[in-house]
Amino acid sequence: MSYEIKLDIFQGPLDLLLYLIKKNEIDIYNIPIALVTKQYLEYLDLMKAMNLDVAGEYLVMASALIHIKSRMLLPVHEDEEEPVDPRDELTRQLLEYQTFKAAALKLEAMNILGRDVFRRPEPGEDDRDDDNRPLEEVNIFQLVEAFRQIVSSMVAGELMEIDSERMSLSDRINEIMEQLTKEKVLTFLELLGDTNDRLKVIYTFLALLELMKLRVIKAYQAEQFGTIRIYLAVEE
Amino acid sequence: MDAIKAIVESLIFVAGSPLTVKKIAECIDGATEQEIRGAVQSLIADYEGRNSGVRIVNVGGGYQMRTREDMAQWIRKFMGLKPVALSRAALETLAVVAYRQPVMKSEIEKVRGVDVSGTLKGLLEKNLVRIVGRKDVPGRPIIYGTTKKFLEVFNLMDLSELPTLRELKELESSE
Amino acid sequence: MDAIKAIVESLIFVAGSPLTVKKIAECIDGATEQEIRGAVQSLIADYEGRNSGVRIVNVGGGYQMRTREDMAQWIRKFMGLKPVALSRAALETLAVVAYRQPVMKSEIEKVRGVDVSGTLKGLLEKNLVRIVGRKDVPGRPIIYGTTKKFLEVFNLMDLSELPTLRELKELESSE
Repeated sequence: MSYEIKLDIFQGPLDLLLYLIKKNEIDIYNIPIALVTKQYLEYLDLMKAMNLDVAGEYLVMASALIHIKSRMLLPVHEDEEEPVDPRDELTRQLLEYQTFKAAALKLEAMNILGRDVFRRPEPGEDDRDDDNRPLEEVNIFQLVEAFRQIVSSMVAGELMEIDSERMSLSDRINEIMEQLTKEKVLTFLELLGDTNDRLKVIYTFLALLELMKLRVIKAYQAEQFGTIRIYLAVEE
Repeated sequence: MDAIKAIVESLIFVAGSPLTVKKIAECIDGATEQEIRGAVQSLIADYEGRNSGVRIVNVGGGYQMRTREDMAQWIRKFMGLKPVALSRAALETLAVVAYRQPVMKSEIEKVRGVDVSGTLKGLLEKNLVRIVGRKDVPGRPIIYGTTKKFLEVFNLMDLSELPTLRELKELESSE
Repeated sequence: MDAIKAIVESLIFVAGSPLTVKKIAECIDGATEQEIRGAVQSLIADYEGRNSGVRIVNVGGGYQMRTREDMAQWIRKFMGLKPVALSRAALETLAVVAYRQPVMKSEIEKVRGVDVSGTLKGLLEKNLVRIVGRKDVPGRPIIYGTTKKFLEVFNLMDLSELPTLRELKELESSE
């Protein structure tokens, strides 16, 4: 067997399997699992022998192939109406991957900007800060990445893990403060509106606690078990 | 008509990025979108007709001036550029995002059979892929989609210009 | 000749700044400076002849593509409508507000390590950040948060759709 091709050209185990199928001129709908498994394992050995880093995904596929091979050896029960071919899932996966590989090749063949075709540079940005001008679309990724970079330069003790619960709380805080600025005074029930959403009730409660801790709002109760009224701590 | 044509040409020229007919109409008082569309078509024909090294193309829903593809070697030489290509891994990930969007990272990994963290981050940094939001399932995973820049870079009017998966499948089986 | 003309046109187009004949000649092997000079003159005549909104002019010893002077009013209008990008500083301040809200100016400054008065004012004017309230402590410091417009610009349903740092870290892993 000759391994004249470079191993790092494979984009993963599925790519390697497709290569073996093409090389052996195999029908993808009827894969001779024993043969393919044998060759697949030989490639892995070769990669290891060449001290190439064999990613975990290749090993997962190896055990999947071995598993399919062993299932092929089991006798098919005659009472099964439609015996399931153990190779079905693999064939489906390979066909799907093959389609997307073709899609990638199509993309590569296009007239790519910066490779085949070129545009003029953006006109120089004038420093005029005109607030009527619309904002350019920003990718959220740029925002997170900016925050991550700032935070990563801070000392570990200051690092605060952000989770989506905290962000839901921020959402609720913004809503409550907006409502309160408009109405001046609100009861807990008024803040809830006619919601039955348990999460919303919890977040409203947590948001109120947070705002009281921050001393942004004050809550008053005229009598025990009476209605709780919420005010801004500082009048504008 | 000729006056509008010249204005449209100068606007597409200075903009750099693809310019929509709507946006052009906002700049030229008194010109209808239909007139502008006519002017653009006439300009496109002009540039083609005189074998210009530059052409006007419809990408990402707007019009953009760009160099003809057979000029690439001279421009690369002028700019001192080596032909930059996206890696095969990046292209495959991009293809899955383009066709399956909005798509979760785990779905891309299932199709490609490998971890795509690195390539996905690279595509986000290049602004070819964006975070669309979260999927409304337990764990609320992030979902990804392609950007306007993706259309611009790959010379596409819109996503429907991509060959369909069926077409790609037929291509494969006829090989 | 026509081939050289198209190449020269595409080079002057992408260059942006004025391009000398000598520089063009360096890019096109086999073309003499005289041929290039001829091509440029022919291009200039073409653009003039068809009343293009763009022209090629000789400035500072080089050739540059520019819009015609009488297009200025439309171009000024376009530049006024052109979307502005957030500066790096603004983006960073916005990120801190988004992830740490409700937050005081002093806290943002502690994180970013610089005075943020200017960028914060800009973000308030752009309606991306708002005053959520004031603290009832000496000095009555202002507390900031993000706006609905912020969600719109970033295409988010709500703040919980923002990716977490952990999720971003997951994209760091190797490939």
